Amino acid sequence: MKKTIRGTAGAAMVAVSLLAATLPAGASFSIDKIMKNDLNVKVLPASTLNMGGSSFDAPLVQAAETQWNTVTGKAPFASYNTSKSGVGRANAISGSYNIGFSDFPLNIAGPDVGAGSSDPSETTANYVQVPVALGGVAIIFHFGTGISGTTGALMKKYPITVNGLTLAKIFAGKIGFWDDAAIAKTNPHLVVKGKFLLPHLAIAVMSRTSGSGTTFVLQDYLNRVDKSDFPAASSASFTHAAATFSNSGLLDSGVHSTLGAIGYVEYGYALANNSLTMSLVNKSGKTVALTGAAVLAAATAGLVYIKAHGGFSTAALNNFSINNQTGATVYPIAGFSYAIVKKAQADKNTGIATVKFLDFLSHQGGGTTNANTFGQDLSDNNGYVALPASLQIVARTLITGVTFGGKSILSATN
Amino acid sequence: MMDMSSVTNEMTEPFAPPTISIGSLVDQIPSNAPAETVLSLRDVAVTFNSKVAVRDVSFDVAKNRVTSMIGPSGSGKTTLLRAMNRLHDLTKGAVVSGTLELDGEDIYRGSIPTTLLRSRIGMVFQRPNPFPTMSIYDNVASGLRFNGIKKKAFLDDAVEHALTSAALWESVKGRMKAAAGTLSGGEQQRLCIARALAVEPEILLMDEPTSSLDPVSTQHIEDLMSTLKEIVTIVIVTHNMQQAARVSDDCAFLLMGEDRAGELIEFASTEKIFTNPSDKRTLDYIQGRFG
Amino acid sequence: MSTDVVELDQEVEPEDRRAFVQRQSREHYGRRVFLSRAFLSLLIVSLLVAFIPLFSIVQNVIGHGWHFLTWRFLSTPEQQPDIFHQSAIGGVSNAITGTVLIDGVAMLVAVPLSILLSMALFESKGRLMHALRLYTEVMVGLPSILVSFFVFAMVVTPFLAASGYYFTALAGVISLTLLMIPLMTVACEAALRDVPVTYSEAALALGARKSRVMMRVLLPYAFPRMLTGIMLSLSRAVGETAPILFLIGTSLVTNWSLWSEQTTLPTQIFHNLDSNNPYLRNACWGIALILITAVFVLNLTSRVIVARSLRGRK
Amino acid sequence: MTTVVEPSDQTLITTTGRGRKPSAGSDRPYRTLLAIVSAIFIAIAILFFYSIISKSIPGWRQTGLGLLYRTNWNYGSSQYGGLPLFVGTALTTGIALLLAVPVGIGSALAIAFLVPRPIRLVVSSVVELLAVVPSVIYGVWGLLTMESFLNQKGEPWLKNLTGGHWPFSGVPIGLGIMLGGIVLSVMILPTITAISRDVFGALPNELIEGALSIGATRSQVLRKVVIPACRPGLLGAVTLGTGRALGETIALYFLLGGVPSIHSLCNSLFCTGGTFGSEIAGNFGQRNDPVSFGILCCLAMILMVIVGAVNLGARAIVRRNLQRMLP
Repeated sequence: MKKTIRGTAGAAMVAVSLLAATLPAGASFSIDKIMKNDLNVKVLPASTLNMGGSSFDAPLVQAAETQWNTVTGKAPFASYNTSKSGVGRANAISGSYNIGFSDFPLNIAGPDVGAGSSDPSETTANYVQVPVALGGVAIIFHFGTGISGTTGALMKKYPITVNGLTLAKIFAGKIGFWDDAAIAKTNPHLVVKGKFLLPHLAIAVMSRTSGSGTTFVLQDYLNRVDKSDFPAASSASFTHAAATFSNSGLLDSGVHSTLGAIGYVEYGYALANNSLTMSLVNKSGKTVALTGAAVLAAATAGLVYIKAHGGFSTAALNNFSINNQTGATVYPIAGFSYAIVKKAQADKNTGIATVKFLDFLSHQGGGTTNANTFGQDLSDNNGYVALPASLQIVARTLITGVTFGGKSILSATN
Repeated sequence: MMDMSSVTNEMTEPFAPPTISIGSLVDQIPSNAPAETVLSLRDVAVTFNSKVAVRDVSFDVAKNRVTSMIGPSGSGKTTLLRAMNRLHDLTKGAVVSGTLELDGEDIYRGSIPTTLLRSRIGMVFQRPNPFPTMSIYDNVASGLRFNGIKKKAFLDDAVEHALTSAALWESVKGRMKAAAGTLSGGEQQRLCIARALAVEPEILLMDEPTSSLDPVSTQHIEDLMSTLKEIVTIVIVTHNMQQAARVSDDCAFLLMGEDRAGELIEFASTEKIFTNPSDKRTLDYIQGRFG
Repeated sequence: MSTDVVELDQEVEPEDRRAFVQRQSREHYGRRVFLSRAFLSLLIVSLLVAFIPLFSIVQNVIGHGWHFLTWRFLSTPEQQPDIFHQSAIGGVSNAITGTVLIDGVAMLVAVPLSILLSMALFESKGRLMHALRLYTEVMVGLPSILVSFFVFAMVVTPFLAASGYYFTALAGVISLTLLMIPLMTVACEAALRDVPVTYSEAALALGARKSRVMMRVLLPYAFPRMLTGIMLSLSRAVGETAPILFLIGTSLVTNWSLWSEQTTLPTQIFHNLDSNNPYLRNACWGIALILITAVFVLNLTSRVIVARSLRGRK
Repeated sequence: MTTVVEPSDQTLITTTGRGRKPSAGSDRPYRTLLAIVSAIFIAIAILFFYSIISKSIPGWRQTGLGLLYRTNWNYGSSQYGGLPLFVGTALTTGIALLLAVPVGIGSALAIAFLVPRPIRLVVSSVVELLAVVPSVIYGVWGLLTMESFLNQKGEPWLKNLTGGHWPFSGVPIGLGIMLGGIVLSVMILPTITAISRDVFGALPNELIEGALSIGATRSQVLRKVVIPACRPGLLGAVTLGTGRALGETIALYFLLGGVPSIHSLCNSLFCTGGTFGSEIAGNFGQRNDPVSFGILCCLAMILMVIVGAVNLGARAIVRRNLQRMLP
């Protein structure tokens, strides 16, 4: 399994180089400069950073913390507080976390900053949101012993495939049974002599509790394919869920212990657990299985889309999504996970530590020695797809926006 | 069969204060007529965890008479009394040896089940112990109900009969549904007597039944006993010699021996014990030399 | 003689009545004994049923937990595993130091305050003090998470967070102190009230001041019971998760600072159980075994203290 | 819990008449110290209630009384209808009581009256130790042991029992109201057993002997005399257990899953759910502004009122009962 990821990452590097060539000259840092170790991490004031939030980011950030401590010889971190995106967002705003992590940026779902906020002067523009991890959402399901023999063998050979609309109807509770005609239509190999092989089994939708970033990414996708059932994306739990779970582990075991269950977990989680995942029909009408390459393809296509819609600008937040991109190899449910920090840092030393770590986290150094192993070099070991190089450049631009006393911290310290 | 006319007359008439006056001790002692034995004790000993509490007691309890057990504290009166309806069965490490026969049947090794035995040998305790959550009626009827008797007509009749026998009927007949706790201490003790009588025991054991009562209530209970013995044989433990002299026909005197185990010193008619005891220790006790 | 006769004739002969009752008793005896045995068996069964979950908990905690009782697990700090090395979870030394630090400091603060408060409650009368006593007694039963709200709203937000300290061991210490004080106060006051009135009256009759009576008579006599109450409160506080979970954060390094984030044994169990990693979840058993041992040791020690002191007294 | 006559009333008078009269100011530092300590704690007590109530005001302002009756609860998406939480709290506590009360009182009877003395000590110590097992450990046991048992054996069996009809309809997931209720029952069982045993132990022996001496069987003594006489004390024990069940947070956070629609909550006990405690534990981390923290404070306030009332009730019952039981 690990090898495949490494392979994927290798392929990604090629793709990245290609993509980098197509990028506009607007970015102030070149890929060459990143590849050289220009992260001057030795110049680091003593300061403790609080971090936490999305469970999706947890393994990557925690690995990066350990690596950071090795590279810098300092241990300025309290550990990553794993919970869910909502917690990361909330604590980034309240200041409890110096860096909060969320699978969806501020102000996309819920009035985190702005309308519902207590301080009306607070807006999303006061925050910098840096994409730090890339992943897809795996659709998992369970038939248990309900399926065996020919059907089981056929299912192993040809993964169950659904299109976006069918998936939306399932999660909206509109399609109640596995032998529904809509499911049969996208699984012709499971139709033998005009009879659909999937059993007449009720579909039990398993949902995360509210505040989950994974839920947001999935609902954002469902919103794009079925506006009538999902008029807006949110991180709230699915209304028709048979059960709701507070984390992916519980949801996974919930799915695997329930006949006819369907659920969703992060790509890395499904990978680590070797879970059976569904294939999806993407926007271009192609059936795509969930792989690292398919997620990377989504990101690559998504970046072009984001760039075309104003880049990672807090003014054009709604175009941050890379769900439902066009392309033959694109897996349609994917998203970045974001690090959220305050734009104007209150404390100089904390500010320096914050931007240094963010920069470290969002870049690759090559990963050949301790000294040049950065955050994104740890991706493949932790079940992520490394950020495309173009995005690494974008990330640095974004990090440069973090200021202390009106001056960019990163520019000042590099 | 006994002539019950005097008793039934009293039952039907409203409760009247007892007419028997309390004269000298000797006046009160009835004549010593020959009587049928209902409970016989032969070499009865009680040990707790192999420590002897009472040893080798033998005497006969005569039918329709009041037998009292007297003696200083520690002489094993109550221990002996509790052996008579097998209450020691509850205590771990208690062993009753010897023979206790009820109507010729061994109560420990015979065929009488303990629960049935206890409804044939009832008991009244030092402190009134009515069931606090039950009404007066339910308290009296409880024994019959425990024994499986459910017929309301019989219960009503039995409750009235038992309360009348306990000289309580007149004062409570209007408030049978009232909680037992609303009665005074003396009334509560008479309620307990009625509760014991309702199951029609052959013997009623009384363990210092007046020790927690005031003098007036005590006198009520004592007066009651002389009528009660017409229908039930009574064994009473008392620390009060005058009481024993007033109410009992036969008397057993117990004393703690050298090894702190209670022994039966003398058993005779109450008249003999209080006028002409054969043992010097009995005389000393009666005359108040110790105890 | 039949039942009918008894029903119809109010004037029943006593001997008939007795015969009737005894006959009825004998008739019903078999059924009553059967019912009695059935009921008593039901009670024994319920006792056994009550022991099933206990047995299951003990069996699982020990069965799954004893592998973790290695020096390595106890002496290395927690480590966050990456997704392909899910078993690299480290140990619990950070949680052990955190627990000792937070519970230790909280106890040091709470013990003198609780004893003083119990003395105040013991000595005083009046409506206000009655209300205070009611408050302490009610606090004992309230959900412990409420203390967390209080500390967060009254200490963390206005003071600590304003200086940049959002998650600190200090907040946890304050929270546990506030949790322990009612428990300890109620126990200590009960201990003081347990001292026979004659003792203090004798001392007062000799002309002693109330403060001397308290120091020389009441406190020495009540001390063993107070100590028991303190140990029991401590054993409860050690196992508490809710009042500190959202205040102390987590720490992957072993340190003794009150101003840094800390992990305690219960919060580590919470975070491990909340994780997706099966190895972290399984390690909950190991931490639970350590925690449960600590709680039981504290609890049993206090029982021994009480048994000893009472033996000397009677 | 018994009230003891305060010695201070009489003793104050006796001290004043002594020959060696203590000087008036000699006790002053002591009294001042105690007064200061009392003042501090009175302040803390006031602040405690003030903090929760005042911080909940933005929450109430946001939700109005709808928090008490509306049916949509989803903290993450700012839907604050608390009815599902009331239902979840009632259901879990209800299941817990249904299981724990008969078993708890039954085993207390067994311990007090049936078990031989040497074993009795061991058994009751074990029960008391169980009462101090931290709730997070019950969470571990519930999630890692009971969850799979319920999911694979318990819930399918229950479902067969009613043929898949209410209250055991729906999908047997493991996690949910049923699991929460069962683990809660295990948590409150030691409390109920230990207090009930104390109540039985305080019963005067004469009542039992009185019943035995009129021919009651042992079970009749227990059923007809002991249990009715101890009813107020048992009620106190059950009420204290209820208080613990209502206020549980951490364990239930793991065992209940999350709050679904009220519709599915009413349909099946297998469904996931939430209580006031579990939702506070699950969302405390998400507080970021006075409103979202205020909503949590509202939940805390509701929890405080419910549990406080239950505990005050228990306290009153147990006190009165102890006084009544002394003959």
